[in-house]
This record gives sequence, C-alpha cells and structure tokens, in this order.
Amino acid sequence: MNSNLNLLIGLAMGLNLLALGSSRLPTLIRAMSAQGVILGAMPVLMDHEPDWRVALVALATIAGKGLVIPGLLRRAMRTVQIDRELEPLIGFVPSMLLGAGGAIAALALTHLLPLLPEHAGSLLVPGALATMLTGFILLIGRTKAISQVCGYLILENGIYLFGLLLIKAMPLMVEAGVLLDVTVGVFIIGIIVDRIQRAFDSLDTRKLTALRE
Amino acid sequence: MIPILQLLLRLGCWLLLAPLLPGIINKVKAWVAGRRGPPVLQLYYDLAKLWKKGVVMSTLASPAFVMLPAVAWVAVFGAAMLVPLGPAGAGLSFRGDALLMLYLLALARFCTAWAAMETGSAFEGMGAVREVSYAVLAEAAMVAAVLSLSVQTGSISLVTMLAPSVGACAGLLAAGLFIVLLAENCRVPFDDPNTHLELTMIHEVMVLDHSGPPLAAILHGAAMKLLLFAVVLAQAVLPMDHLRPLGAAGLLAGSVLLVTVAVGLVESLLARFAFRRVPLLLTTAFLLCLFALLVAWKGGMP
Amino acid sequence: MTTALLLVLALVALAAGIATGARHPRTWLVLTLTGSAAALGAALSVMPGPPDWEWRSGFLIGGEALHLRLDGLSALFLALLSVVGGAGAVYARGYWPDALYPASASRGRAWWSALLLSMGLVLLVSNGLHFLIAWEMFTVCAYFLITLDRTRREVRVAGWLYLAASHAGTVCLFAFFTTLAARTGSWDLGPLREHAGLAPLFWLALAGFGVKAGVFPLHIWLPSAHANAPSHVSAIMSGVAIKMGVYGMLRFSGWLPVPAAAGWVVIGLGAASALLGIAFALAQNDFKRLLAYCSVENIGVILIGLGGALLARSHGNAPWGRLALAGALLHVWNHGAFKSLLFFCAGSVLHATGTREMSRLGGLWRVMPWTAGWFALGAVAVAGLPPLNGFVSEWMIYLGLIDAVANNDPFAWAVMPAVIMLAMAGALALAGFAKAGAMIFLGAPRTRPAAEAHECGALMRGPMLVLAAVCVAIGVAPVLFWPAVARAVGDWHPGWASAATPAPLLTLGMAHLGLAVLIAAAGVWMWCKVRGNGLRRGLTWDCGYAAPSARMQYSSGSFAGLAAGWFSWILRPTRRIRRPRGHFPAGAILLERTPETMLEHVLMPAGAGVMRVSTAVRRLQHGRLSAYILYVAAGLAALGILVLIESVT
Amino acid sequence: MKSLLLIIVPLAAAALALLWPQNRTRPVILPVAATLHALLSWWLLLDPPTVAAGAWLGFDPLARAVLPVVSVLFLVCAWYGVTYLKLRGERPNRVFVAALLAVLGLLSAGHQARHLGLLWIFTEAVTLAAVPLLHFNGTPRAFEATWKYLLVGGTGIALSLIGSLCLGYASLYGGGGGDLTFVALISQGAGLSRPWVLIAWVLLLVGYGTKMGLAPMHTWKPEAYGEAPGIVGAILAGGVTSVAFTAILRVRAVVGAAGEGPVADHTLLAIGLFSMLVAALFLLGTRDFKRMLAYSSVEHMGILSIGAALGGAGVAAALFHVWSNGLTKGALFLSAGNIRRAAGSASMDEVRGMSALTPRSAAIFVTGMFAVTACPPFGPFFSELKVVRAALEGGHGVATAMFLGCLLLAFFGLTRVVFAIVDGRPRSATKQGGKRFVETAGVILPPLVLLGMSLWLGLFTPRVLQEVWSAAVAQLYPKP
Repeated sequence: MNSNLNLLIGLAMGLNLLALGSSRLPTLIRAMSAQGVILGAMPVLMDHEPDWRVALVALATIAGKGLVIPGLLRRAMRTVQIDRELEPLIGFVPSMLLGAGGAIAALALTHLLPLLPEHAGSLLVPGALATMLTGFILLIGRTKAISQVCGYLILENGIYLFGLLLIKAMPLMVEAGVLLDVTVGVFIIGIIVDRIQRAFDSLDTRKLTALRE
Repeated sequence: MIPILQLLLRLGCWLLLAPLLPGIINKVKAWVAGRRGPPVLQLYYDLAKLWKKGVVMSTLASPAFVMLPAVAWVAVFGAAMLVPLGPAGAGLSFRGDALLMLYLLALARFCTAWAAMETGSAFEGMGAVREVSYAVLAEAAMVAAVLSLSVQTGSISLVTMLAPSVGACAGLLAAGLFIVLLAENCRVPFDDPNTHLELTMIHEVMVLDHSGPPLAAILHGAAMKLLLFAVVLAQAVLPMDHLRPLGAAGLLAGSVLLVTVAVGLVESLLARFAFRRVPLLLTTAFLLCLFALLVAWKGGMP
Repeated sequence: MTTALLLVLALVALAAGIATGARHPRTWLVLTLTGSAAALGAALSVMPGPPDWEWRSGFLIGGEALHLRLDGLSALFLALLSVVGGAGAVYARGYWPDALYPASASRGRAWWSALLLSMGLVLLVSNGLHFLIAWEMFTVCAYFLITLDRTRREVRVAGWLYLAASHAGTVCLFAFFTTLAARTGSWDLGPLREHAGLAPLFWLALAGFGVKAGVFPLHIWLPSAHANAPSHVSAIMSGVAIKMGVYGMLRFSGWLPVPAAAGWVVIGLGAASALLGIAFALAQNDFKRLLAYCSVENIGVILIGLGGALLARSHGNAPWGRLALAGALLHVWNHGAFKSLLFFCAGSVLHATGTREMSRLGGLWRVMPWTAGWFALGAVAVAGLPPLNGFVSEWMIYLGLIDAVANNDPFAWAVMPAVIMLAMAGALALAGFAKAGAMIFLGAPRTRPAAEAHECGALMRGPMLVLAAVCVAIGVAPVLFWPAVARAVGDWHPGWASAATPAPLLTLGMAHLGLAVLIAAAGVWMWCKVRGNGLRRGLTWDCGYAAPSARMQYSSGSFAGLAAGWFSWILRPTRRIRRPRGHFPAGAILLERTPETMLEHVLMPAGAGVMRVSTAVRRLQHGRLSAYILYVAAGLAALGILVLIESVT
Repeated sequence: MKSLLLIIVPLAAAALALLWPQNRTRPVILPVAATLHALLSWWLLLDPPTVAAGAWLGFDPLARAVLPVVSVLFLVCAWYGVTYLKLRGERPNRVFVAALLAVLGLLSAGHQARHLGLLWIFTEAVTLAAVPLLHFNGTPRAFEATWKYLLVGGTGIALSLIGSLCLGYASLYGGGGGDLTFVALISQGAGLSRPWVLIAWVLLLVGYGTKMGLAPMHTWKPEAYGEAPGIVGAILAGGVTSVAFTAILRVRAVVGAAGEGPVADHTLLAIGLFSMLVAALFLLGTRDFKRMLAYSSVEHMGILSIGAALGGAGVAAALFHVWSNGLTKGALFLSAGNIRRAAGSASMDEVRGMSALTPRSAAIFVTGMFAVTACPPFGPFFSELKVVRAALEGGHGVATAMFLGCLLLAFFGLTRVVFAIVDGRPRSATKQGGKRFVETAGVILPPLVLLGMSLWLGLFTPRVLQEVWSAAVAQLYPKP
C-alpha cells in the first residue's frame, strides 16, 4: 500500500523537476496539472475502505487542479501569445539543482521529525517539502505571471500532500472549505492575470514595478 | 557724629587721593626717562578745568552719552566703598560684597562701552570690543583670586578676606593681581595711556569723543579704580591684622605707593605688547591666580 | 479654598479664552488676563507657607484619578507663567494684530490660551500619566505658536526641529514615567525619597527635561525656534517654556533620590551651557538668535545652582546648598522677566524694521527711545550687573558655591571651575549685550528700514514696563521675594525648610537701592551740569575723518570677533573673504557665518547616516514580486533559526 | 444565535448588493447593514452570550474584545462610503459594495472562529474578498498592487495552512482525537508534540504575520494601501489585520499551553521590534503619504506583536491598541483619501498647501498624525504607554529602548511627510484641474467621528472595555 503511494509521490517529485527545468510554459502547466491529478488520486489509494467524503475531495481536486485551472492558464497564455519563460531570475539548471538538492534535504530532514509509525515509511513529508520548495523556487525565480501562478499552485500541491497526513483527523467541512478557498483563490488569481494582461499588454512581472519606494 | 566723620574721611580718601596716583606714575616715568615731567597734581588741574568746560557731543549720540560716564563713576565709587581701607574697614561690608565689587566694576565697564558705542565711531567700537573681551579673562583671574582668598580665610566678605592674609600663595596672588591691575587700568604693557590716537588702544580709545564734565568723571573714575586695585592688591598680600591701626594705615599707604611706583617703572621699562600677546599675558595672570587658589586649597586641607 | 476657587477661575477663563480667541479678540484678552491674574493669585496664596494645596478626585482620566497639587515649587513657576503669559497676551494684541496677520492672529490667540492652560496643568498635576499628557499638549501648543506664520519655510523648518527635539525628550520622559510607574506600581507622583532603587531614573529625567530646557548639547532646537517664532512666543518660550524643563528637573530631583554622580553631571552641564551658550550668543548676528543662545547660558546658570544643591544635599545637607538652590530658583524668575522683556524689545524692533540682522540696524534709539531704554535695562539685568535682578540671583549662586569652596568641602574641585566659568560667562554676557545694544540702537542707522523705523504702540510698551518693573523690584528689594523662594527650597528638600532670610540679602537690597538712587541722581545731575556748561553737537570725531558713513561703523561680526575667536574650536565659523587687491581695489568681501555646531557638525551627520541606512533599506521595496516572496521565505528561515536556537538552549 | 447573525447579516447584505439593480442607490445598503452589525456587536459586547466549550464558532471573550471596534470602524467607513461612492458615481460599484460587506461578514466569522481550520478558511476568505476592493480604481497601478497583494498574501496564507496542518499533526502525534478547536488543543497542552508545535508556530506566525503585515512580510502593504481607496485602507488596516492578530493570539495560547510560551514570546518580540525598525526606516524616507500610512500600519502591527509577547498585561495593552490604532488609522486613511482626491496625487513632491485647499481634512490629518504617533490625549498614547509599562514590568529594558527609539524615528518620518503636504503654497495645477473637491459633511464627519472616538477611548476608557480585555487575557492565559 505504502509502496503504491510512494510511487505516486515519487512521480509527483519527478514532475517538480520537470516543472523546474522546462522553459516552455505549456510543459510547466502540464506538469502542474498532472501533479494535481496524481495528488487527487492519492487519498483514494490511501484508504482501504471506500469513503464517500474522501472520494468527493479527490474528485474535486482532480477537477480543479487537473482541468479547470490549467484550462484557465492555457487560455491566458494563448491571449498573450507567449509560451516561453525566457529570462528567469534563477536559471533552469540552478533551479533544477536547487529542487533536487531540496528533495534530498527534505528526505534527510524527515528523519529528524517525529512521525507517527504509519507515516514513518512514506514519502509524504519529504514529498510535500520538496513540492513546496519547488513552488517557492518558481515563485521567486520566474518572471512570467503564468509561471508564478504555476509556482503558487505547486506550493498548494505540496500543502495538499502534507494535508494527507491529517486526512483522517480533519473534518470534511474544513477540508472542503480549504479546497474551496484554494480554488476560489486560484480563480481570482486567474482573473487578475487576465486584467493585468489587458492593462499592461504583457504578463511579464518585471513590468509590474511601478509601485516602489 | 563719629560715623559721619568716618564717612567723610573715607570719602576724602577715595575722592581726593585717587587722582594723585596717575600723577605719581607720570612722575616716576619722567624720572626714569630723565625728564622733569608734569607736576604730581596735574590731574587735579585737568579735572578742575574739564569740570568747567562745555561739551561737544556727536550728532549720533543720545543723552545717555553724557550720563553714562557719571553712572560709571558711581559704580566705581560704589565698589570703592566696599573695599576696606586697612584698619578703617569698609564703608559697607557684608557676606558676598567681594562679588558686588567685581560686578560694580563690570557695570562701569558696561557703561563706558555703551557710551563709546553711542558715537558710531569705528575707533571707539574697536576700543569697546577690546575692553569687554579682555575683561573676560581679567574677570576669570579676579574670581580665581577671590576664591583663593576665601579658601584661605573661609569668608567671602572683603574685610575678612583681605585682613589676615599671607598664605603660601601670596606671591602668586600678588603677581597675578598686579597683571590684572595693569590690564584693568589701561597701563603698559596692555595699553598706553599717553596716546589717544592709536589704533591699538583699549580703554583710552573709548573716550575719544568725551569732553568736559563727563570726561572729568571718566578720568576721576579711572584714577579711583587704580587706587582701588592698588589697595586690594596691597591688602591681599600684606599681613596687617596684628599691626596697630596707625601702623597698618602707614603700611597700606606705603604699599599703595610702592604699587604705583612699580606701575610707573613697568611703564618706563616695558613697551606695549602686540595685541595678540595680550590674551596670553592675561591668561598668565589667570593661571597665577589659579595656582594661588590651588596652593591655598591644597595647603588648607588637613 | 481661595486657591481652589482661583484655579477654577483660571481654568475656566483660559478655556473660554481658547474658545473665544478666534473670533473675539477683546473678550479673549480680558479672559486671558483674568486667567493669568487668577493663576497668579493662586500661586501667591500658596506661597506664604505650608500646607500645600492638594486636590484628589475620583474623576478618572485615562484610567487614573485626577490629583492636583500646588506647592511652593510649582507656585514659583506658576507665578512666572501667569506674569509672562498675561504680559505676552497684551503684547500680542499690538504685535500680531489681525490687520497684519489675518490668517494666523486668531489661531495664535487660541493657541496662546491653550499653551498657558497646558503649562499650568504641567505644574499642577501630580500623576505621571497626566503629567505626560499636559507636557505633550504644551509641546504641541508651543509648536503651533512657533509656526504661527506657517507661510515662511524657515519658520516651518525651525518648528519641525523644535517638535522633533521635543519629541525625543518626551520619549525619554515616556521611559522615565513608565519606569517609575512600573517600579512603584502607581502613576501617582509624590515624594519618594526613600526608594533608593529609583535613583538611576534621574538620567532619563535629565535627558528628557534637558532637551526642553535647552541644556548645552541638547539645545539644538532652541536657537532657530526662538529666532523664528513670533516675538511674544519667543518671550514665553524663553521665559517660561524652557523653564518647564527646569521645573521637571527640580521636581523630580526633589521627589526622587538621585544617583551619586548627579551633582557633578548637572553642575558640569550647567557650566558648559553657561560658557558655551554665551559664546555662541556673542557670535550671532541675528539678535533673536543671540537672545536664544543667551537663554542656553541662563539655563546653565540655573543648573550650576541646582548642581551645587545636589552636591550639597548628597554630602550631608550642607547649608550652602540652600543658598545655591535659592539662587537658581530666583534666577528662574529673573531670567523669565528680563528675557521676556528683551524678546519684547526684539519684537518691537523686528516689527519696526522687518529684519533680525543686527548688521542692518543701528541708531534706533532716536526713533524708538522707549524700546532702547527697556532693552538697555534688560541688557544690564541679563549681564548680571547690579543693581538689577540678574545680579541678585547670580550672587546667591556664587555665594553658595564659594561657601562650599571656603568650607573646603571635598567636592570643591568641581565647584571651583564652575565658579570661574560662571564669571567668564558673566563677562561674555556683558560683551554680548553691549554688542546687541550697540548694534541695534546706537550709532547711525545702517540701512533704510532702520532709519525709517517707528516706536511701538502702547499695547507693546505696557507689558515691557511691567517686566522692567519686575526686574527692578527684584533687584532693589530681593527680600520681598525671598519667602516664595525659601518655600520652594523647602519643598525641594525638607531639610532646608526655613523662612530665615540670609542676612546679606537685605543689605544687598539696600546697597542696590542706594546705588540705583545714586545712579539716577548722578545721571540727571550730569545732564544738567552739561547743559549748564554748554552743549554743542558735532560730527563724531573719528580721528578727524570728515566724511564718515554709516557703513564705517563697527559691525556685529567685528564686535564679536575677538572673544568669539577664543571659542572658534566649537563655534567653527566659516568665512568667505576676498581681500582688496592692487592699488585701486574694486571691492572686498568678508562673509562670516557661525553654524549651529551641535546641529550641523554632530547631529546632521548622524542624521545623514540614519538616512543612508533608510535609503538602503528602502531600496529593498523595489517593486519586484519575486523578491517579496523571497523576503517571506527569509523571514520564515530567520524565525525558524531563532526558534531552533531558543529551543536548543 | 445573535453571534451567527453577525456573520449572516453582512453576507446577506452582500448578496443583496450583488442583486441590487441600481448603481446610484446601492451604497445605501452599506450603512444599513453596518448599523445592524454594530448594534448587534455592541449588544453582544454588553451582554455576552455563553459559548459552548466545544463550539466552532462563538462570540468568546477574544472576539468580544476586538470585533466591536471592527464593527464601529466599518460603520463609520460605511457612512463615508456612501458619500465616496456618490463622488465616484462613474464607476460601477456592485462588486465593491458586495465585497465590502462580504469582508465584514467574513471578518466577523474569522474573529469568532474557535477552530484552527475554520480560522484559516475565514482568514483566507477575507483576503480573497478584499481583492475587488483593491482594484476598484481600475488603474494599471491598482492591478499591480492587487497582484502583489494576492501573491504575497497567498504565500502567507499557504504558509499558515501548512502551519495549521503541522499543529494538527502535533495534536495527532500527541494522541489527540483530531479535535482541532483551540479549546481542545489547549487542553491537550503538554501532550502536543513539541517539535511540531514549534514548526507550526513559525509557519503560522509568518503566515498570519504576512496578513498582519509584519516585516519582512509587509511588502504588499504599501502597494495595496497606496492604491486602494481610503475607505478600503481604513478597513484593511483596522479590521483585516486585527483578525490575523487574534489568530496569532489564539495560536500563541496553544503554543503556551504546550509549554513553548517563552520561545513564542521571544519570536513575537523579535519580529515586532524588527517590524518597528523596518517601518521606522521606511517612514524616514517615503515620499507618498498613503504609503506612509501603510508603513505606519506596519509599525503598529509591530507594537501589537510586542504587546502579545509580554504576557497578560501586554496582551491587554495590545488589545487596547487594536482599538485605538484602528480608530485613529481609520481617521487618517479617510482624511488622506480626501486629500488624495483633492490633490490628485499622493506624493509629497506634488502635493502641498493642503491646509489651504482642504483645510478641514488637513486639520484632521495633522491631528490624526499626532494621535497615531502616541501624542496624548488620544488613544494610541495610552495603549502604547501600557505596552511600554508591560515591557518594563517584564524587565525588557533594551527592548523598550528600541521600541521608543523606533517610535521616535517614525515620528520624524510621519511629521516630515504630513507637514510637507499640509504646508506651503498650493500648486496651481491642482487648483485648476477638473472640478474642485468640496469638503462636505459626508467626507469630513466620518474621520472626525473616528478621531473623537480615539480621544474618548484614551481619556475615558469605558470600564466595560477594560473588563473585556482582561476577560480575553484570561481566555488566552487560563489559570491552571
């Protein structure tokens, strides 16, 4: 059971590296959405007896992260007609190295943390940490708004991964609320990206520096 | 009856004897230079003549121009009343009168400087500046002297401060006060009382525009101030408390005469200093008084 | 009972003054004068002797019960406040009328009443929290009065400097009162002489109140604020407001224990303020700035007295300390009187000529005889010359300190330099005011405005007369004022409470009286004599030069040059000179400027350093989102490390 | 039930606003809903309901100690909003009004949330609901500000979510039954896993600290406050930050119960002082008076954080400061909004002489500036003095000195900017450009009322408020 889960988490971590290493935005979005789908499937795999609420959460995640949001981003990308991140603040190779280093560090760090026995063998915690780190690297290192949104979503993926630790403890209402917030948040981000594109004719966040000291 | 007599005597002493001193100095100078010189009583004649003369006043000056010399004279006179005359004591004596004396002299200085500035003359301005500026150092020296005397005697009243005296610091004090005397009374090496037209004058240049009775008041006041300093200097240094009254009076008179002659000799033997050296000399005087103070203070410590 | 009634009357009248000030100038004047008179009455009613007037109420302000107290010490300051406040109100009607300042005159009246009210409250409240409230309100009122003429940039700059410096002082007082409250468990103030642990708080109070008082290194705000404020405001700032700092120091050095070194530090600060303050004053060309620096000197004189008293109290309550403290307290009054008088005179000159530069004035006595006369009187008083009040208080301080020296007290070594520096400061003050009087009023007018000046009106002359009368009265009859001072001394240190007049004070008064009469008589007599002998007017002789011009007179800079040169190490004058060249020189220039040394050479470089840091830090807000997220991550990492260290240790 | 109404009324009003057809009359919903809300919250303040121990939502003492001021602030801003939106009649206000009301409803919910997850949800929701408020002006600058607000705020929110999860895991690891209400967490106390509690604390502090605007997570603040209308700034600075602050207080209580209180206090003190220092340095140089208000807000968040670090007395002082700062800042934001409208710019390089152009707003602005820099007799003076006293009683001498030093620097910065825009000769350009801004009662009274309340709050702090604050302290520091 754990090995299945770990395989998926390993896959998600691989997608992290793909996201970090690719200069093409469609690849990035694809990696992000694939990760979303994988994460969505995970709670179902974790649980032995099928539970309707878990299934619901999984469905919502897959729908939101795998379909709706990537679709939104692709549309934005098409309207501005860019598909490449040309001058990242942190280069692709360094990003990948950072991501890989982060993944190794996360694995090492996990040994220091006190974990319940059922989580001790799983890659959940290191996977979550590595994914969050990937999100941060993308947020900090990329200049296109779409890349940053992807970074933010990957960060959220990491958190989701982490949240799986608590899936049994968290009441459904809270879980659903969290999910709703995230979805609405991304939706609003999508709207703002759209508005920015219209206002600035570009999605290059380096142009968004009118407000400064 | 007796107090009135005493007062009259004291007045006579200060008012009548004072103009004698410049005469003596001039005589000494003449004597050293081998001249006959003016009579000793020359200042009396001058004063009498000036008193009767009319006044020419600058068009710029206010009435204060003629009144201030009188005020300055009153101030010097008031200061003189505080100074004990040997066994006769002072006209008015109380704790802290030494400070009143110093500040009365300052008042006189203020009045002279103010009157000088009335005319708008650059020369008189120059004199006033020097007068008030050098006074800063002279004042410091005099206060240091007052401090050292009060450390010695444990008092701030001139009568007691000046009476017993002679500590280890008498020599230092004498030197310091003598320099201050020269400076405050416009004598060589600070000033040359013989000329009135030098750019390098201090006191004398301030009175350039004065004439008639005001000038008389200034001249008499200056003489009185010289006498005052001589008296203070003599008493600060000499031990007179265990002498009989007459002896003390004689000693005082003698030492005042000595100081006067010394002033005359200094004027004959020294040239006036360059101006940038004046502060140096006054600082020396201050340091002498300060050392006197330190000696008195440390010497008096049990 | 009467005290309470009078205080309520004062409160009501001043509060009504604030309300009516903007619209009804006449009513305002009546109300402010009523308020001042009532406050003066209250102060006088407390002065004769104990008990203090005290009032506790259950009424809470800011969570603290109102507690008012009027004792000898606060009554002393309250009396000064009411006299100068009332006089200034009258003066303001003539000096800052609606006709000339339609926008600010009305505001000025309301602020004036508010200032009087808040300063009065500072003196009355006996609760740390309320003290801070009143203190800060007074600061703000004073700020708005200083910047009454907000249209002028230099006024605003000066006002800001005042506000900033005052706030720095207030921050110290925040710390002072809060620590006091934290240590004693209550905001209530009162004698706490036994709590030895409170002694170190004195340093906070000294810094906080020192800024307001304008003690030497902390005086940076004072010259420009006094110079740029309207003159009646300068008068109350210099005469009363900076005394509030002195009040604070006296109040809390009296109520709280002080550290052993307090006496040395205070007397040292006093001596430095006295000497350097007057050295700066001498070097000024702006006559209001000169007066302002002279205030620094006089605060120094007061602190010398206070420092002496602290030394005496800490070394076995030596009786000479009582005399030094009495001198300092009397000097509070004296300085308040003559400095306000001088600022009123300065205001009337400024009013008539429109310039504060002495090198553009001259010969004003002809057109402004009254002002010239009052100024001369004030100058004699401020230079500490007999027979006026300045001498009396300085003399008492001298007497106390010299007693310490004469008794061979162990700390004579600290007192002796102070005495000598006090003497030098006195001589320099004489030089400074001879210069000011001469440059403004004597000689020939140097510019047209000076020649076309006019005497000020009766509304301005009246207050001057009152203050001049105070100067003369304290000068010739100091004994009359002794009980008030003795009472305040007793409040400061109960061990010195005694109504006995020190004997020489009476004698000094008589001597002064005699001297005053003689001076008047001699002056009049000489005038008559000269008139009798025949008086001719002629050109100033000037060594025979036949065509003098007004520009050939000795100037302000040259007057100060000699003595100021000795202080050039701290005055740091900058000089621009073009010497005359060749046989027929075309022109020559000598420009001299005396900077605000502490401000320009110490504080501004430090401020520039802070601003550089600020600029560097502000560059971090450069608008790039990636970096902002990096900051979040950095904050996370830093806090993580902090927590790691904390949890490991 | 009444406490639920606090949430329902504004949300229902928001829905109504969305459906309301008329642009001109829609703003009237604002004061109506706000008045209802204020009445309710003050009723609850005076007559507190009993809250079931395990309730997820409830008007507990901490909510009671903060929510009424948010409500009052919102009420005044709502009145101001009516006039403001009339002035801005050219812009559709449907989303704006709805979002404002939604913010109020979600704030009420956030303040009352007694469950870790629920608290996060409402805080996030408030963040999102505020987005349309920020870009109301529709300028590129406004969108840029919104973008930064969203992403920096979103990052913070993400961190606080991880933090919440970690805290949950700490409970799980310690054998907790998965009850994530604060009451349950506190009662689990030392049973919580300490490493996880510490990790959770750091993450939550940074996360909610971002929302509060503590340095170095404050970067969104100047941009957002600078570009949003004054009314939005007032609500963000006075209301939204307070929910993040109470969140930190609630978490701090859990951390304290787990036995890591001192560590938490040290971090709070450190980040508070750092915020004050950074804010002071920014204030010294900033040239834009609306951004200046943002930095001032950062400084006051630092003060709150320091207060929270000082134990019972400090927290009471901090809660007091939430009130005094909220009201005073509100007055400043509203008057700054007036000045900004009249002058057409917010930069001190372009704005001056406002005392001639908008004398009343300028007077309020200057008075508010004095009030916010802790000049007596306004509220912030008393609350900050209480913080200082708590710090001194706790023996934090050095921290107090730094605190006071930063206050002083901030004072220099604020006075510099404020007097620069108030004084001087008005620029001729601002006088000619377009129609003149008229200082009607609608735009003057609200800030004046806020200032008056700040004054009243300081001088005559009602006894009931002091009781409420101590009750909140008792809730956060339960007596063992």
